[in-house]
Amino acid sequence: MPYIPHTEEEVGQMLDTIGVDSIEDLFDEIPASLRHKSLDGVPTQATEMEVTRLMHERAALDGQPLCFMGAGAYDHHIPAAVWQITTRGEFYTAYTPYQAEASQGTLQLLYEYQTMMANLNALDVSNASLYDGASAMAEAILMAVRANRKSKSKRILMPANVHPAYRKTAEAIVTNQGITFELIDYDHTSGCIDPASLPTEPGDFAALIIPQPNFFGTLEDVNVLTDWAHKHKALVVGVVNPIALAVLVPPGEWGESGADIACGEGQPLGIPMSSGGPFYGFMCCKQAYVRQMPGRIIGRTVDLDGKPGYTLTLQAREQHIRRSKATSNICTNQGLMITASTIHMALLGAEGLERVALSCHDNTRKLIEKLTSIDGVEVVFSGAYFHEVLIRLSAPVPEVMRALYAQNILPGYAIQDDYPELENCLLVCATEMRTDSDIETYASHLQRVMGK
Amino acid sequence: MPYIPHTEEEVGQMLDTIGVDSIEDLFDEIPASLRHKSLDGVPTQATEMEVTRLMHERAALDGQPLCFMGAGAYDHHIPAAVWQITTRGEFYTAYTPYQAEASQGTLQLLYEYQTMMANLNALDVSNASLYDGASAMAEAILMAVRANRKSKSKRILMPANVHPAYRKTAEAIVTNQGITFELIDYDHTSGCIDPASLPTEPGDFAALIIPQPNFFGTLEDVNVLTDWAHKHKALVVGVVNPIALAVLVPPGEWGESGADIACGEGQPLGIPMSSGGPFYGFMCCKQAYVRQMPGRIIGRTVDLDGKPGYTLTLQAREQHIRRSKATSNICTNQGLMITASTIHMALLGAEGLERVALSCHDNTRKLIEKLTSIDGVEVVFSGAYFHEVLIRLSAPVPEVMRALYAQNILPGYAIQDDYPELENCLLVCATEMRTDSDIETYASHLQRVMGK
Amino acid sequence: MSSGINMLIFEQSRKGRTNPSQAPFERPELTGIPESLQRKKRVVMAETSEMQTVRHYTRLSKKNFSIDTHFYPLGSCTMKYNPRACNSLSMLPGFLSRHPYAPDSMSQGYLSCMYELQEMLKDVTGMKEVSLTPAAGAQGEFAGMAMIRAYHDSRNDDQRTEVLVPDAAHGTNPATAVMCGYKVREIPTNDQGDVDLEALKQVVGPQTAGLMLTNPSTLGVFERQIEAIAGVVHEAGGLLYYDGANLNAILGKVRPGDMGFDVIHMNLHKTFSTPHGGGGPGAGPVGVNERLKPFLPVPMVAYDGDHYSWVTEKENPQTIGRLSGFMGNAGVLLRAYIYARLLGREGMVRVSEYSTLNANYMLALSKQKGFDLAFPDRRATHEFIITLKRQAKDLGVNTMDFAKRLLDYGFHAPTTYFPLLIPECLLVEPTETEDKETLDAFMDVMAKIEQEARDDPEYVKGAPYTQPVRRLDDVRAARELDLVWKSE
Amino acid sequence: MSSGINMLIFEQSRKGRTNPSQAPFERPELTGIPESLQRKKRVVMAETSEMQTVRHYTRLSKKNFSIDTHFYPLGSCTMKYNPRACNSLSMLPGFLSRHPYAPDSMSQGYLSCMYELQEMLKDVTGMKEVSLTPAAGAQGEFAGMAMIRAYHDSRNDDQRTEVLVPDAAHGTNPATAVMCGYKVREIPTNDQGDVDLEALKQVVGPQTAGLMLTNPSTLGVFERQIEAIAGVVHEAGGLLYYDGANLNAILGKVRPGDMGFDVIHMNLHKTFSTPHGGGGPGAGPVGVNERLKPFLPVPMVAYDGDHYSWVTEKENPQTIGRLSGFMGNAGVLLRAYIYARLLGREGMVRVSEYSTLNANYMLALSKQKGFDLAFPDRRATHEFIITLKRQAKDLGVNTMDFAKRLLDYGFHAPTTYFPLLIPECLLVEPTETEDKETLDAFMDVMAKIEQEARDDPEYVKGAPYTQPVRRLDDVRAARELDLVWKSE
Ligand SMILES: Cc1ncc(COP(=O)(O)O)c(C=O)c1O
Ligand SMILES: Cc1ncc(COP(=O)(O)O)c(C=O)c1O
Repeated sequence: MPYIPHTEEEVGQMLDTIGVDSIEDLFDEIPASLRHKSLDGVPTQATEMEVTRLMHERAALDGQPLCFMGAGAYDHHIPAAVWQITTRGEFYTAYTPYQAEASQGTLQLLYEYQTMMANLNALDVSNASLYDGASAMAEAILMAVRANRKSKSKRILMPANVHPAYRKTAEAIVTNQGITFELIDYDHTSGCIDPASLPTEPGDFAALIIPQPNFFGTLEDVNVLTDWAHKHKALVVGVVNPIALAVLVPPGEWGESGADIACGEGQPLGIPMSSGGPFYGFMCCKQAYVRQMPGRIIGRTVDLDGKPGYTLTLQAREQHIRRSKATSNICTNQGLMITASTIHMALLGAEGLERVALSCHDNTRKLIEKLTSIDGVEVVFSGAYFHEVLIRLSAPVPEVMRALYAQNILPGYAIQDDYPELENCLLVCATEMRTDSDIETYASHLQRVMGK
Repeated sequence: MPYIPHTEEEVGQMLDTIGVDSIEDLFDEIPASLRHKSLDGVPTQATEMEVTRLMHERAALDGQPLCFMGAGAYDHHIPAAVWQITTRGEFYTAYTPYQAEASQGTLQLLYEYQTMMANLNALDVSNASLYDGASAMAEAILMAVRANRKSKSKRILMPANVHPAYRKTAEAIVTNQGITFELIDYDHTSGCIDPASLPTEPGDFAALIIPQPNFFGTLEDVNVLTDWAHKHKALVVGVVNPIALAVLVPPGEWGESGADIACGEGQPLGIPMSSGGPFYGFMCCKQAYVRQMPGRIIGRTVDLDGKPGYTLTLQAREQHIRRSKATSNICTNQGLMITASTIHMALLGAEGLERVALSCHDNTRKLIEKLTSIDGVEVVFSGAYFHEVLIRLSAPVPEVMRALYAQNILPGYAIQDDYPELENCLLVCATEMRTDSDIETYASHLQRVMGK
Repeated sequence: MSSGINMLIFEQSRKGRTNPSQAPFERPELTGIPESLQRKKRVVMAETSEMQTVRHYTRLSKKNFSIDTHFYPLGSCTMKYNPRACNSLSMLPGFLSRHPYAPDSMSQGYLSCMYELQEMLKDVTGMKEVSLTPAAGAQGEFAGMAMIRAYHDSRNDDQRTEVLVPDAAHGTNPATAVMCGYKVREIPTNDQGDVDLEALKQVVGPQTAGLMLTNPSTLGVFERQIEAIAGVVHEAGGLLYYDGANLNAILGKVRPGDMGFDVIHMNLHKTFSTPHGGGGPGAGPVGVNERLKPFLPVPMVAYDGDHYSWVTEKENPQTIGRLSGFMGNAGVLLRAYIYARLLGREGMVRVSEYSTLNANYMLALSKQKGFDLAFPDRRATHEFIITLKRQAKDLGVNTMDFAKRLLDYGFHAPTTYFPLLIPECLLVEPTETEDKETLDAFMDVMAKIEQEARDDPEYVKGAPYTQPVRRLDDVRAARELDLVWKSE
Repeated sequence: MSSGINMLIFEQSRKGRTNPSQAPFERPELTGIPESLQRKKRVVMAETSEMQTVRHYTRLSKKNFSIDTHFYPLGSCTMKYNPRACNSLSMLPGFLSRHPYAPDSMSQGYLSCMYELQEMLKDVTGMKEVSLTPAAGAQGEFAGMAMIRAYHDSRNDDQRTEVLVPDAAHGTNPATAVMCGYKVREIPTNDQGDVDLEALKQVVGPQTAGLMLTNPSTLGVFERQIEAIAGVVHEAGGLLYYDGANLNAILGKVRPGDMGFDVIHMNLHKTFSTPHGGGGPGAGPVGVNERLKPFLPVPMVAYDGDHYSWVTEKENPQTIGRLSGFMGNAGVLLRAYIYARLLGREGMVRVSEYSTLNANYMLALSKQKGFDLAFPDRRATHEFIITLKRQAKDLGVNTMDFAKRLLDYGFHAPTTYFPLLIPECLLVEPTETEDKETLDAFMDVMAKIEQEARDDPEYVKGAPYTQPVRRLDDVRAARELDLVWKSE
C-alpha cells in the first residue's frame, strides 16, 4: 500500500496481539450512526509518475514573468546552497525541538538566527519566527499593549501608508481584544508621515507603528517619529524590510532610544516568492520586553557536564505552559523558513547583504529614470525611496497591465483599490535581479503601450 | 574571494610561516620562460545570480519534447526520493571509499547494489560500475578474452544488431589490443540472429555477444545462441536492458548453463536521460571469472571487534595495485549513479520493476497498433519485442521528423545512417511514461504529416 | 571531533572573509537618502566562505532526530513519512517564482490546485466550505473562534462571553479563545477519558459562545458522547469547534461535519503529511457549515467551470478578514494537495486504518510488557497514553528520564507530560507509515529501560549519553538568559 | 542504536510489502513473447516501504565522510568545495530530460555550453582542440594514448612499441598504456623528485611512442626540467602525454601546451570541482596540439557563429572513435561549465595560488612540528608528502595507523602509500577552499597523534574508535569473498 509498510501477514499478527478480528473492529467506539462510507469528492489514487506530470503541467501554466512587482514579496537571488541544505531530511522532517538533546541542530541554528536578526535590527533579542510579516505586526501590537506599562490605552496609531494587507490582518487579529487603530494620514507630496502634522497632544496611546520603507516605498523620518512617540510614553513598533536594514538606520537606533519592537517580513532573506508563502515574520525587541514577546525563543545553556547546548526557553510565555495566559496562541511557527534564512544570511554575510541592498536601490533608480523618460509617466511622491517607487500613468492602469502581461512582464502593483485617491498609480520595484536589459525591456514595452 | 576563505591578514601570516614575501614566490620553481600571463579565452567571473539566469535560459532553449525515442536512453519515471537522497552532501561529495571505516555509507550501498544487480541478472557477482553501457561491453570483451582459458583466440563474434554506438565504442577501446570482431548478420525478416544461420564450424573464437533486446528492439533466442557458443568453447557476453530483465529470462539462466558475463546500460534504473550522461555500465559474471572482472568490487568482512563492515576488495585486479597488469585502467567510476540506481531499485522493488516493464511493453504495443493503422506505416521485423519497434514509413523520414519536432515530439530514432539497408525506418519506443493520450497525439500528428 | 563542529557560525567568522559570488560584485552608491536615515555601523553577521557555511549547517543538521532518520512517535504531532515528491513538485520553478499578486491569468495552475484542495477538504471533513488561509493549527483555531464570535455578533447575541474547553485540550485552545476576547471555562474529563457530560451541562448556558473539542481527544480515545455533547451545546445556542489535530485517526471513517461540529481546523502538517521543518511551517485550513460560511477568512479560490479566481472581501463582505499578508502558507498547501492526489480516496481511508492498527498494537504490547495505560479499557485511536506514575514513585525514574533514555536507543521520545491531566504520561503516536518491526523494537526498548531503571536508576536519570549534549539545564537557560551571541 | 541502522536493506524486506506509487498500478499481460524468453522466478530485490527506503539510505549517508562535512585532504584527488549551484543548475528539468539523440534544433542550449567549455579548456591548457567525451581521467588517458598511437600509425611508424612512465606515476598510466597495446618502461625519479634525465635519455629511442608525465608530479613538486624532457622525447620522435590530475596547481600560471605537451587529459572532477560522488562520475576531456587534432574522439561540438552542431566520424574520419554510447558524462561537463563561469579567468588563477599557498603553509607547519618531508628542499605545489618512515621504525606506528587515527579526530586521511616510491607516505592536498584554522587544527592533530604514538602506540594502532566500524579485515574480505547478500 502506498506509504504503508504492512504486509498481510503482519496485519494478521498484529490483530491477533490486539485480540480483534479486523481493523474495522478497532473503530467500534465510534457510534455507528456517524460512520462515513466513502470519499467521493476526493479523486482516486494516482501514482507518483502521474502526479509528477500533473504538477509539471500546472507549474508551467503560470509562466515565469519578468518581475517588477514588490508590494511585500520580492524577487531576490537565493543561493543554491540554501534550499539544498534546508531540505535535508534532518531539518525538513524534524518536529519542533521539544527534546532538546536530539534537536541541537535546529536549536543551534535558531540561536544563530536570533543573533543575526537582533544584529540586523540593532535590538537586544529576537524570537524564532512568527507566521509572516503581517501577522507579526499584529502580534507586535498585542505585545506593545501588554508591554507598555506607562499606558492603559488600547489605542494604536497606524499610518495609512502601512501595507494595506498588514493593516487588514492586524485588524482581524487584534480588534477582538478591544484594541483600536487610529489612522495617521500620509503627506500627499512626500508619501511619508509629516512629523510636523502630528498632534502635540495626541492623548494616551499604546504604540505608534512606523513602516520603513512604507508601502509607497518612501522612507519615513524614523528618528523624529520615534522620539515623538516616546515623548508621549508610547512604544514604537517598526515594520521594516530586512534587506533595507543593511543600509538604513536599524530600528534599535531610531531617534534617541530606538524603537522598542521591530517586526517585518523575512521573505527577502532567502525565501522564494512562492505565491506568498510560506514566508516568516520576524520580531525583535529590547531586553526589557522579552517576557512579553510571543513565539519560541532559544537560549544557550549548559548540559550536565557543563558543555554548552541550546534549548527552548522562556516557555512560561507560551500556550503549552501558560494556556489561556500565554503571550500568543502560536505553536507551530515557520521553522524551516528560518533554517533557509539563516543559511542565506550566513552565505551573504554583511558585505553581501549590503551589496544586495545597494543594487536594489540602484536598479530601482535606473528603472525610474527610464520609465519617467516616457511621456505620461511620472513619480508620485517626492520622498527618498529604497527599492520601490509609486509612478502615475496618464493611461488607465488596468489596460496597461494587461498589455504588459501579454509580454510576460509583471509591471508592478496597482494601488488604486487600496488607495482610491491614487488612481492609475503603479508601485514598481527592481531588485538586484533586474538587469539593465530587463529594465530596457520593460521601458520599451511600456512606451509602446502608452504610445497607443 | 569566491570559494576561497582566506583573509588578507591570514595570507600574511601564512606567507610569514612559509618564509616568503608573496604567493607569487611559491611558483618560483616554474621556469620563467613558461609562465603564462592571462586567460583571455575564459569569460570574466560571474555571480551565482548571473549564472543561474544564464543556465535557466539555456535549459529552457532545449524544450521538453514528448519522447518516443529510445535507442539506448529511456524516459522512465524516477521517484523524487532518489535524487533528493543521492545529492545529500555525504554521498555527493565523498571520494572513492579508500578509507573504508569513514565510508561505510557508500560501501554498504554498493554491496547492496551488487546484490540487486547480480540478482537481476541471475549471475553470481557484480562489480560496482563502469562508465556506461557501451564501454562496459568493451570491458566485457577484454574480460572475456582474458577469462576464456579454453580459447587462445582474440576473435569476437558480434551481431550486427548490437547498438551501433556500442560497437563503435568497443572497436575504439579493444582493437588496440589486437582483438577483432566478426560481424554476424541479422535475419532480415525477424530482425534477430537466426540460430540456424550460425556456422557449425565457426573456428576458435573467444566470445559471442548477445544483445537482449537487440538494437531493433526484437528479442534474440538467447537460449539457443548461448548453448551454441558454449558448445564451441566460447564465452557468452549478454548485453541487456535491466528493465527488461524484470520479465525476460536473465542472462544467468540463458540456455543450459547461462551467459558468462552480462553487461549493459544502467540508465533505465533511476538515471535521467540528461543528454546521455552520466549513466553507468553494469557488469555481472559467474563466480569463476570474478578475478578477471574490471572495476571496483565491494566485499563484506568484519572489523577488529568482529562486527560486519564493507570494504573495497580484490584490489589486486586494479590499476592502483597492479598497474600495468591490471584488468582495466578504470579508476573513477560512476559511483553516484549507483547510489541513485540502488535507491531506485529499492523504491520499486521486484513488483514495481515488473509493472514498469509490463507497462513499457504494453504501451509500445498500443503505440504500434496506433501507428500501423496509419497508411504508409508498417512494422519492419517480425520478431517479438520488448519496448522498441522498428517501423518503416512510406514518406522520407527526415522530413517527417522535422514536422514532428515542430510539434515538440521526438518521434524516434532514424536508423538509416547506421543501417543503409533500412531506409526510412524509425525506431520507436513507449515507456511507462507515455499515456494513451500521448500516443494519440503522436499518431494524429504522424497521420497528418504522412497524409500530406 | 573535528574543529568547528560545535562552534557557532560567528566563531568561524573572520573580518575580511567574504563570499562574493552570492551578491552583485558592484557596490553602487546610496543616492538620495538622507544621512540620518543611513546605517552607520555594519551589521555583525557571519563572514564565512561558502564551504564553511555549507559544512557548518550540514553538520548541524546531523545533530537532529527527524522522520527521515528516526522513529518519532510524538503524540498529537503525527510524525509520519513526508513523501519526497511533495517536496520536489511543490518547489518547481513555476510555483516558486509566482508572485502572490500575479494576475489570475498567470495563476490558473496554482489556483486550480488550491480550489481542488478546498473541495477535497470539504469532502473529508463533511463541511460546506473551506478556507485554506490559516498558517497553522493555532491560526486555524483563531479563525474558527473569530468566526463563532462574528456569528454571534452578527445576531447581536453579545452575552456570549465564555468558551468551554475540556481540561485535556491543547494549550492553543484556551490561548486562542482569549485572543478572540473570550473567557475560558474548563470542563473536566471522566475516568474513561470522555468529557464529563454532567459537568458540561452545568456550565453551559446563554453565556456560552462555544465549545472547543478535539475528537479523538488528546487522550487518545474517541469521544463517544459526541452527539450528546453537540446537542447540549447547540441547545444552549453555542457553537461547536473541532480541533483537527487528530483527524489522522478518522479520515474516511467519520466526519466532523457529521458529528455536529460547526467549524473545524485541520493541521495539514499532521494529517496531510507536510513536513514539520523543525517547527513549521504548517497550514491550518478551516471548514465551516452553512451558517458560518459568510465569515470565512479570505482569500479563497472560486471556480466558474472555466476560470479560477480569488474570493476576497469584495465577494465576502462579512469575512473575519485576513490572517496573513497573502494566502497563508501556499507552498505547504501545495504539498498537501500533492499528498492528497497521491493517496486519493483509497489511500485516505488507509491512513486512519493503519495508524489506528499501529497504535492499538503498541497498546497491546504495552499491556503485555506490564506498562500502565491511562485508559486500559478503551480502544486506542491513532495514539494512546502510557502513564509511568508507578515507575516514578517506586523507582524514582520518571517520564522525562524514560524519554531521554529512549534517545540513547535511537528513538525519539513520545510526547511527555501532555495532556496535563494524566500524571507522568507518554502520549505515543506511531502513525501508519511505521512498520511492525520498529514498533516491536520500541516496546522492547521501553521494557529494557524499565529494567535499567530497576537495576540502576541513577544511570537512567543521567541519560542521554549518546547525543551531542547530555541533559540540558533548562532552569539556567531561563534564569541566565543567553539569547544572542556576543563577541567578547 | 535504533533498529535497522546496520541492517542491509534486504534484511528489512518482507514478502508482500510493496511501494506501489512508484510504478503504474496496472499489471498488463506480457503478450507475444515466447515462454522460453520469459523470466520464471521473480527477482530478489528489497521489498520495503518508501519511508523505510528513505530512512535506510539517509542513515547510510551519515556513515560517510565527505567534503560537505569534513576536511578531506586526499592528495592527488583535489577534494575541494563543489559549489551547490553546479548541482541545481545542471539538474534543471530542461537539461535532465534532453534525449542524447535530440536533434540540434532542440539542443542549442546544451550544445552552446559544451562548445564554450571546449573553448575555455583550450585556453586553460594551451592546446589547439579539445574533446570532452572521455568519462574520467583514465578514459582521457586512454584517448590520449590512443591518439598517440593513431598518429604513429598514420605515419606508418610502427616500431614505436614502448611508452615511458615515471615510477611515481599513477597506476592508471601504465594500465592505460597497456590497454593501448604498448609495453611500459619505468623511468626512475631522482632524489629531488624530478625525473632522472640521464635515465630517460638512456631508454628513449625509436621504439618510444611517448612519455606519460604528471606535472606537477604526484610527488607534489613541479618538474623543473620539463623543457629538457620534452626536448629529449620529441627528438626521439616520441610524443608527450600530460596527466592533468594536478592541473589545479598551475591554473593560469603555466600551460601544458606551453610546456611542450602534445596531448593532455584533465580531471574535471578535480580541477573543475565536479563532485566525486563516492567514486564518480568524473569527466576527462582531452586537449591536443595541431598534429593530433584529426584523431580526437568524437563527438565534439562545432559552432559556425550562428548554430551549434555535432562533430562526428563524418567530419573527423581519422578519429580514434567513440568512447561511450553518447557523449560521456554530459551532466558532469555541465557542472564544470557552470563552475568555470562562476570562477571566470580571475577565479581560475586564484585556484592555483591559494591551493599552493595552503600546501606550502602546511608543509611549513609540518617542518615546525618535526615531521619528515619527502622533499624538504622543494616548494610544495598544491600538495606535498610527509613520510612517516621514522615513526614506523621507531614507534611501530605506521602511516595507516596515523590515517585511521585521524578519522577519530574528524579528519579524512590524506592519501596513503601513494606514490609508491616514498615509504610510509602521506600525500597531503588541502585545496584552496580550506581555511587556515582547519589547516592549523589538522597539523595540531598530527602532532598529537605522534605524541599518542609515543605514549601508547597500541592505542593508535587500534584506531579508529569513533567510526561506525573499527579497523576492517581486508585480508579476510579478499580471501572469503562475500560480494552478494544471500538470504539464509
Ligand atoms: C491538539 C492540538 N491542537 C492544536 C495544535 C496546534 O497546531 P499548530 O501547532 O499547527 O498551531 C496542536 C499541535 O501542536 C495540537 O496537537
Ligand atoms: C595522477 C592521476 N592520474 C590519473 C588519475 C585517474 O583519473 P580518474 O580517476 O578520473 O580515472 C588520477 C585519479 O585518481 C590521478 O590522481
